[in-house]
Amino acid sequence: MSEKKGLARAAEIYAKSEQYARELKNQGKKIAGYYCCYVPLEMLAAVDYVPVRILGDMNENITSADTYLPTVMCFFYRSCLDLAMKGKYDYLDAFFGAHSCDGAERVSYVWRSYLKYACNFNIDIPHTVHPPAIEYFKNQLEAMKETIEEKTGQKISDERLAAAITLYNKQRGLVRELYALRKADPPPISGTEVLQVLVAIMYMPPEEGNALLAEILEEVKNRPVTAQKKPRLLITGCLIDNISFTKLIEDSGFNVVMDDTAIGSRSFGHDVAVTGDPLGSLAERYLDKIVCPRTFRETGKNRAEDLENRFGYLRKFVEDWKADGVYLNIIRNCDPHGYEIPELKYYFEEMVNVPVLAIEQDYSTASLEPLRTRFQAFAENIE
Amino acid sequence: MFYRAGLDIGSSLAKAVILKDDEIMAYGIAPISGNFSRAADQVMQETLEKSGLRLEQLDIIGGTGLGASFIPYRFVKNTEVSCQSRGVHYLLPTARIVIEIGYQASRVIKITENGKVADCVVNDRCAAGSGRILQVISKVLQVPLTELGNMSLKSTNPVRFTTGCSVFAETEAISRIAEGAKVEDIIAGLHQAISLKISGMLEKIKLDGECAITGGGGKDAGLVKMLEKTLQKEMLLPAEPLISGAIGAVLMATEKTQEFEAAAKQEE
Amino acid sequence: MEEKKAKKRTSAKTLQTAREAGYFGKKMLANTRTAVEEGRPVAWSMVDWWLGVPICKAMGVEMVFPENWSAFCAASRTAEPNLEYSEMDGFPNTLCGYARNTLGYARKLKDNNYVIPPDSPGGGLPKPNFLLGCGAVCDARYKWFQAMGRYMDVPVWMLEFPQVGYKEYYLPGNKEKTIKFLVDELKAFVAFLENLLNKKLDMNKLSELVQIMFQTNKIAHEVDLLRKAVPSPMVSQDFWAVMTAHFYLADDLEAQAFYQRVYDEVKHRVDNKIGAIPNEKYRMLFAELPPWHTLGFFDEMAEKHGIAFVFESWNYHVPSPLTAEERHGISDPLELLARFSYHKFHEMAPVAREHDIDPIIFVAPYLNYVKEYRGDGLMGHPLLSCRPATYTLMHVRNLLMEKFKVPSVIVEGDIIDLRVFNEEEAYTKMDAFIETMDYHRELRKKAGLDW
Amino acid sequence: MIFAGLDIGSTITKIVIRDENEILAALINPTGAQHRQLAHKITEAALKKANLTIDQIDYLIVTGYGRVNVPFADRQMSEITCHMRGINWLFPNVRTIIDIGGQDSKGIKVVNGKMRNFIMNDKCAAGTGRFLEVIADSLGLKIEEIGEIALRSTHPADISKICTVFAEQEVLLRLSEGVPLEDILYGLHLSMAKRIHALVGKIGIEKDVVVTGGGALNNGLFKCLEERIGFPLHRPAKPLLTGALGASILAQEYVKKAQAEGSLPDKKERKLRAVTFFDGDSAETEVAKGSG
Ligand SMILES: Nc1ncnc2c1ncn2[C@@H]1O[C@H](COP(=O)(O)OP(=O)(O)O)[C@@H](O)[C@H]1O
Ligand SMILES: Nc1ncnc2c1ncn2[C@@H]1O[C@H](COP(=O)(O)OP(=O)(O)O)[C@@H](O)[C@H]1O
Ligand code: SF4
Ligand code: SF4
Ligand code: SF4
Repeated sequence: MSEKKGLARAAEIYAKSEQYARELKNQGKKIAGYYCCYVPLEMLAAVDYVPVRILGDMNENITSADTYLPTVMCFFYRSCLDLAMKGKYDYLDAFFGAHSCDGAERVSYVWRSYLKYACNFNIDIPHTVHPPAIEYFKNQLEAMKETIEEKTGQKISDERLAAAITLYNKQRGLVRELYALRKADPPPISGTEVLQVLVAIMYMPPEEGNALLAEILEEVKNRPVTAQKKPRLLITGCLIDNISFTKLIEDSGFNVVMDDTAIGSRSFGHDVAVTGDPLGSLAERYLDKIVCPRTFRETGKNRAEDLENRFGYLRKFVEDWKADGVYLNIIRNCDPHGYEIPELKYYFEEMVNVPVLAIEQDYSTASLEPLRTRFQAFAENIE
Repeated sequence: MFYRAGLDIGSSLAKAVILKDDEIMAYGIAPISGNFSRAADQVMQETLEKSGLRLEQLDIIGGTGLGASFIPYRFVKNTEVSCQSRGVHYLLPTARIVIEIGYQASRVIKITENGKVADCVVNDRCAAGSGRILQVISKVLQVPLTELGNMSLKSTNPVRFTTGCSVFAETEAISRIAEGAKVEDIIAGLHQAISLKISGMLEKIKLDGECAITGGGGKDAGLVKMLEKTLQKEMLLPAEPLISGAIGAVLMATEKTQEFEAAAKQEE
Repeated sequence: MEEKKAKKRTSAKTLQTAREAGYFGKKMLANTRTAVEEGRPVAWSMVDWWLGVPICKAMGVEMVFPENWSAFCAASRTAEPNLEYSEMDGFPNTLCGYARNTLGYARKLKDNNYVIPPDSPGGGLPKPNFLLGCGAVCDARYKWFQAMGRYMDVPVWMLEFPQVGYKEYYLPGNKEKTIKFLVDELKAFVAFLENLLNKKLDMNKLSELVQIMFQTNKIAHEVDLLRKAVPSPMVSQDFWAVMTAHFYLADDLEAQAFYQRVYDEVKHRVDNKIGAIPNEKYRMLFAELPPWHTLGFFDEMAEKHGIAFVFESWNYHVPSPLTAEERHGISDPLELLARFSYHKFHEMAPVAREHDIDPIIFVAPYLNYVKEYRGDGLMGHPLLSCRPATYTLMHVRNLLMEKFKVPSVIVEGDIIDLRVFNEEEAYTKMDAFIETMDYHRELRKKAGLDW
Repeated sequence: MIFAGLDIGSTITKIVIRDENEILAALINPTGAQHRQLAHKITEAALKKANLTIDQIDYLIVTGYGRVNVPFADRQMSEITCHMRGINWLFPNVRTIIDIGGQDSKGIKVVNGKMRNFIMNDKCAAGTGRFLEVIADSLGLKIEEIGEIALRSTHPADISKICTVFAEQEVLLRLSEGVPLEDILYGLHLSMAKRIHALVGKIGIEKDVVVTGGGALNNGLFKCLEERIGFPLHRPAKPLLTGALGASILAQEYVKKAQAEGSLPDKKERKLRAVTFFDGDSAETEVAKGSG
């Protein structure tokens, strides 16, 4: 790939992520594919795997996956498996699935029933954050560690793990710094650009990703602001991994300023504590700190309290990033997010006092255009 | 001499075929035009005429299709999937996969070496991927159905449709034209949309062995080419793709009659 | 709505005992209503494969199962208004039909100041003291109950239920650590209950219930074993009727006695080679959840084609009893429960390992059943509104074909929503499928498979 | 000041020209294949009727499915906002709007004149105006008459197929079976009303409910909807025009707001140009004949 810098480089890696990963592989790197934000990347980086986030492709018609999966399941993971069956992930040396939601779990099992990799582990993630659950999750990570050590012949020593933790904490910190810049009105970086950056670093070795992030921070701070003031939008819900989507939203009259999604703040929100028990810290951060509807939190004494417990962080997002509206993104057939639609709407509309647009979408660029009217109407309503 | 007839009263066309022993003597095709029994009768009379037979000379009549229950004679009724598999097997014995593209429904059938159904995928709730859109678009663009294929083959840049719905595809095609898209690209785009839908169905049963196209879609050279391109496989094509169902209806009816007679004999 | 003619069961020989089964569903519902009148606690619970329910029972809590009640609503075709209610509140209609049915009902209950609305199916469910969700198998099992907070304002507890792939299952130490986790979680649950209900759990009482439960499940397992007989002594239609007794009321002595009678009747049939359907020509398996609103379909298939549905969804079936070895030296009833439920989910790990496939649940059981029950085909019933029981159907279908040359027919439908089950279409598909089964029987013969 | 709202729907194009107090001209015409060309023609015709010239329009908002391609409009707005504004102006008490258009059906929830929630069906033709158009077409009937015919039914037939294409065939089957036309049509309207009810039900139906869009002109459908929903519904006298009306009101509000802030809104160059799309264009539409 060319020698572009900063945002331009991020945009390029985003656009050619597969090619980029294959080039890394040709340079002799080992590539580990992983599902969702619950797989501790530190453990992969500790044996010099380049962790690559498994993504779908909204541009690609889902065909091959239909042999293995029914049409009623989450379109995102259907798309991921479809790509895999078409050979687009055949460069992987290792594969890490996770029981983040049922869809993810079943797909990773189906996946590995047909495609075999040198190293393979599925993490069962408990659904609560009770102390025994964190202990259980730590046991799972222990088992994952043993599997990796056995398959790669390398030891994941506490030192290597600690170094990897530092590296990723750095990365998360840099991303948060970038997010903080978006508090300005108008934001100096668009939602589309941010998405390109995040996807790019999810394909890069962490050191390189960090270097690129630093470069980008400088660039964004120093370039003239060209964006117009527009209603400010917080996106929450299912992940968005394609810029056609963010473009559509921003073209319809919004500035996307903050998100609560898996390719976004959920992946970069919290650091891993540096302690003498790295696995324990990892378990804590990944199970407890990531806030995702797939994890059950105690419901508390009454409903208002429960809602504030569960969604309070979103209120802070709205306040800190001065969001004028919330887009609740639901990929069709997503259960964890689907069950929360009424609660979230109620929370934002009645308790935080900010309007919400909820859309169930099909994870396909072909069906994006009809959504334009909805975003436009939503923007017009906020003005 | 053994005369048998099969009728396939589909959703847009009525098809009839008469076999003399195991040879096709004559066949006919007539539009339904909103009246199933009239179409059935018309196509039957036409075919009888061609074969020089009278109705009474027929030993067995088999029927199938959406409107089969309107066939105004005594006949043996059969399911469409089985009829297609028998019919295609009769015409193209090496085929193991049948892609049938009809007016409202498309089907993919896997057949055994003796023409029985080994598996099938049917698109029966949503008409996306069926042949109806071709008929509609030919009317809208004033391109005869028979010309669609040639037009499509000229296209270099098929339009990508954003809708799957076979009704909205019409509206979308029209607005694409308004935006300046070429007619051949629109038609090729529709062919592509149908092909993708079919290839999705095929994924469910795996494409191995020779593959035949039948039903009205088989008449459309552009669609056939596009399917070959999408599936990366050459297709077998019956000389007359419309009548395989009717042939199957004869064969199935014969099977059933024989079974019935055998059972009757046993009881005696 | 189209009213299908109720088909008379003419030829299928329904079990005598199956006709008594309806009593148990009603008993469960009535028990909770009496409990409320008497001021005793009530809970709505997810199916949790016998993990937390006996504990609640030992604490004097009456349990009802919204899944079971929703199936009842579907069968009596009374679910539709509830579905509409839940959609109106913004729940997507792709969510679990059982969930939408009870969410709609819960809203009505709330609107009615928690007095059961008079027209409620089966007499309705009373307002619970708490909700018991479960993490096994399905996200809806806890998201649904969490969402119910909208209407109920009562605490929700979530039982953990680890489920791992076969490779992970066989990692050294994994199983015992997991059991320990389950026990710890159950202890936390007990603490929650004790705190909520303000009383102590009586361990002896619990032990007693666990023993009853094990015994009921043992009988149920033996009935399952009997069903391997040719001709099949009992078909799915009957199983779905009698299942309530072991699945939901395993700790109930009356239900146990009933299941014993079921066993006796099935045994009698096997001994005398009496088939459940008159002319068994094909033996089919069914996966996963049935169209509760149109069970008559199966009788029709039996009559028309001689199809006996000989075995069905793994999840309704009990596992084999825990071995003496596994139980050895364990007196803590919590640990026994943990082991039993874990056993239910991982019992088929050897099958998964043999074929190098995953997941264990939902897939491996069918690879086992198809041989044991000599299945000629599988009817897969992908549900519009339940993904957990649908995710793996295509996978199962591929595997049955690849490993055993057993074909599957896929008929789309739903557990609740009768609008999406097209009977006509289902009949057509089955007609064509008969040929498919004939053909594969020959293939199996050629391949040296013995059925 | 003069304001205009132009609504280029998937099926029908509408325009409303008003001054601050009253409607000066309103026209309705089929959209056909050429949005842009028609846009300028219908605008011309409406101007003529109002005795105005194009540069006398102070602000023009375009909305509807074909809104993206109108070079002389000052601003585009979504049809959701425009319909809502138009209806809200006619029916200040409205809480729920049901808009049945050619390409989609919508439900809009209104609270204090603001959109609170909305829902749309635009993936599948079943449940939209297209559904009835296709059926009417295959029966050789006019879209205007099928609703009335349906109302003559005494025993509505059950139409089980949802898909437009499958329903079209089912209708033919039923006809062949000898089921009377009016019963079949009633069944179709009922099934469509069911779908729309289910769609709008998702955002909660609260009184007052106003039905608008071309579908509201269909008495059969309107009655079926009332039956399904269970209480009387309202509809404007000219349901086709509410989008264009709303657009013209929004135009006025927009200008007023800008003036209050001491600025003038950006205006596009006002030149009506014909844009040709393809040669041999035979589908020349006659402008200015509808009334609505
Ligand atoms: N010559 C042709 N070229 C292209 N398409 C054709 C031709 N003849 C028929 N068709 C298509 O085939 C369809 C009818 O196919 P058929 O298999 O008879 O369906 P059915 O059995 O449902 O009536 C028509 O709707 C039309 O779209
Ligand atoms: N006189 C009428 N009677 C019944 N239906 C009508 C009539 N006029 C138009 N329609 C229906 O209205 C639809 C168009 O409505 P409209 O609101 O203009 O939609 P759009 O804005 O998408 O063009 C047509 O599809 C047709 O079904
Ligand atoms: S979109 Fe929902 S169902 Fe899909 S992977 Fe994400 S959480 Fe799971
Ligand atoms: S999308 Fe179109 S083709 Fe499909 S069901 Fe709807 S109307 Fe029919
Ligand atoms: S398994 Fe299916 S039916 Fe059961 S609760 Fe989950 S989604 Fe509902």
